[in-house]
Amino acid sequence: MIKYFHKFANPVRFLKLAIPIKKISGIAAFFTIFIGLIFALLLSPPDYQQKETVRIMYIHVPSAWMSLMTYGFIFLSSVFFLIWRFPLFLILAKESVPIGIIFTFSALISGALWGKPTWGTYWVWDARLTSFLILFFIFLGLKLIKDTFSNSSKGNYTFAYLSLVGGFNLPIIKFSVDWWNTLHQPASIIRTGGISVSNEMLAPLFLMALGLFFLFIYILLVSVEINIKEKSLINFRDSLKNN
Amino acid sequence: MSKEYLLEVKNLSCERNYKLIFDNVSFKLCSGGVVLINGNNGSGKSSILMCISGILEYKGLIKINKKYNDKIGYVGHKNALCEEDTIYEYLTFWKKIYNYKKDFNYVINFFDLRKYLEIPIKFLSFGQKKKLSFLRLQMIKSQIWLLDEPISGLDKRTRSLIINLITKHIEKGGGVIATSHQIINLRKVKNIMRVKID
Amino acid sequence: MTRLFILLLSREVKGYLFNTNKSWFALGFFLLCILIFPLSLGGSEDLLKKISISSIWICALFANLISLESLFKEDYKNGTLLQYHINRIPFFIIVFTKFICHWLFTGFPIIILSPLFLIFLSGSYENILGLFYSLLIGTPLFSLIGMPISALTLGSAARGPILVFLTIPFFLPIIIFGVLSVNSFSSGSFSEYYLLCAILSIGIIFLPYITIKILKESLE
Amino acid sequence: MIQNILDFISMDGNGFYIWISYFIPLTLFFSLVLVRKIKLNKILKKIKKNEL
Repeated sequence: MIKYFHKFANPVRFLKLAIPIKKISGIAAFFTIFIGLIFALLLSPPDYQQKETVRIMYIHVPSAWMSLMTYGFIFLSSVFFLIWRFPLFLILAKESVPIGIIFTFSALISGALWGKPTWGTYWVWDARLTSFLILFFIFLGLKLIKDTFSNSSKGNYTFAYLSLVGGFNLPIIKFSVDWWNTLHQPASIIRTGGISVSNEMLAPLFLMALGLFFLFIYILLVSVEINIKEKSLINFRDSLKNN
Repeated sequence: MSKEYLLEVKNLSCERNYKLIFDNVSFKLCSGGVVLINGNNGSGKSSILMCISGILEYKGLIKINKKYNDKIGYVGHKNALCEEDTIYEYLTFWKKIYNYKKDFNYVINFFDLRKYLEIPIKFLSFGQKKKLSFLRLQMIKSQIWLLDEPISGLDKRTRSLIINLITKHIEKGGGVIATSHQIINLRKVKNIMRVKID
Repeated sequence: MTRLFILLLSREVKGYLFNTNKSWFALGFFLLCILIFPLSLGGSEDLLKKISISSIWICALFANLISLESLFKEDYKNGTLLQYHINRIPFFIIVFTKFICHWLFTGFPIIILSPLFLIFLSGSYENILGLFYSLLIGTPLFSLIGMPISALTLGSAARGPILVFLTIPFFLPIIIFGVLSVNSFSSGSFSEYYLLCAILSIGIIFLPYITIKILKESLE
Repeated sequence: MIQNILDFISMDGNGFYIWISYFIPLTLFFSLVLVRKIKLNKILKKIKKNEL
């Protein structure tokens, strides 16, 4: 297992593997999102209760999934970095932070816009919404740390440890917010039971999720390429100076 | 006696911020010997000391002879002085930390600090702070001293005092690893090794 | 070991006692924060009574947060931490002495004075004991959670704002359970207290451990 | 024909929410991709210059 990682932990070797994957996932992301949008906006039937507003689900739910997945990815790669000390994992974790911020933000904003026509308000202090807002702030904190300690080995550990602490804390936060919500909120406006999801609705949902996943991989790999090439550029200059 | 080593460094290399700072540094510190590490600014002189003291990660081998006292004394740019304490408080605190049984009166006199004993450290000058650092070093009772630019920025008198202290330490059988751009003239010491890194 | 512990603890306590800014800063900040609540509510007694507990909790949070900044700063800046490391003084002693002192000078006075402030904010008398217990469990948790984050931000230029930004999300569960526990104390259920105790007992093992790791990395 | 398109755009009167909720995330994704692409191209150009 470790040997296998060693092979790809070398950034240059990783790039060789990554560039074709990047191209494929970029094209795949474009097409799946395109087809997904056609399905979501045109072909899928309106819900019998929510009518047309149900279409917001096809952007809201996938981006919420993706933001959780991004945090999981950051957490795991920070753990790998702290265990095996391969810089590649840290680059992966760091570069997925802005993507996570955008996913979380779009989930929040589309959720708010979905809430207005269905529940009557943009924002409810519901457990799920609140914990998502906190997730957003943790993402922002990670970005803050990433920017303030840019390019120092100290900052690297800071980032990795913060995402570690955040990862352990997120379930606790979710649990506490759930607890708070169930105890002291008057019966919430959100109707339980949810939408009966038919097969025709599942198709655009999964298409969009797949598209966003490909998009995530594409942006991540582009950013990693930028990061590695930038470093090699700096090292190249250094070697020029020394000679 | 002279063959006995206090500390051995073999093929030491260190990476920081994914950049190689120095590569393949090897030397042996014998008891009664001095290792002077020369190099330009930013060549990683301080980093070698940091590696030996166990702060930075390194590749290679650093072996400390367990026969002797394997404590390490380190004086760096930061003097570990709490600004609010008086000198007396500072000394008694570190004395207790190091479990130093003897009185420190002798060393205080040696450094000419007796009249400042009750003055808070924030009023002291740079050289006096450095002297306090060396006072603390005396109390560690370690064989190996790591000195990061011990005499830079000091006047002649303090410089000679510190050099005196170092020679005394060497005569007792200790070893010193020092970095500096200026060459420390240690005339009495024969066993000087120079390591150049670039 | 105990000798070292007592030595470092006494030095730490001395540092707090003789440096008056450090020791009274948290409590003074707490008082000022408390002052804001009645003034900003426009003199509405009912509202004040309703939010008295949560306002005390909020002020305790901010007092703790503000004093987190100076937790490791000085020792890190003047190189004392480095010397501790080179001289092989176990870091858990340092971390625990820091934690105890931080709680003793920020959490403890607030706990002692909390009944007074509850009355001052026209809260009901039956909540005094509940608030006392919940603060007793909650404030050490604040210090514990703040420690690793305070260690993380060592060496950054804009330390204060970053610290506030990073720490508050992690304080949220504590403040949620803390406020809820007071409300449920009068009705005779203690589940939130047990939860807080559980978090405290887990945190007191893991958080100092993480702090030690971070401090060692920060020495470079 | 035009009526059909207008119906599609209005989406039973909820068009505003739906279109905005699609527009904001998609523009965000697109702009992030664009920013990254431009940066990558700049760096690739610099590397080429250095090699020459």
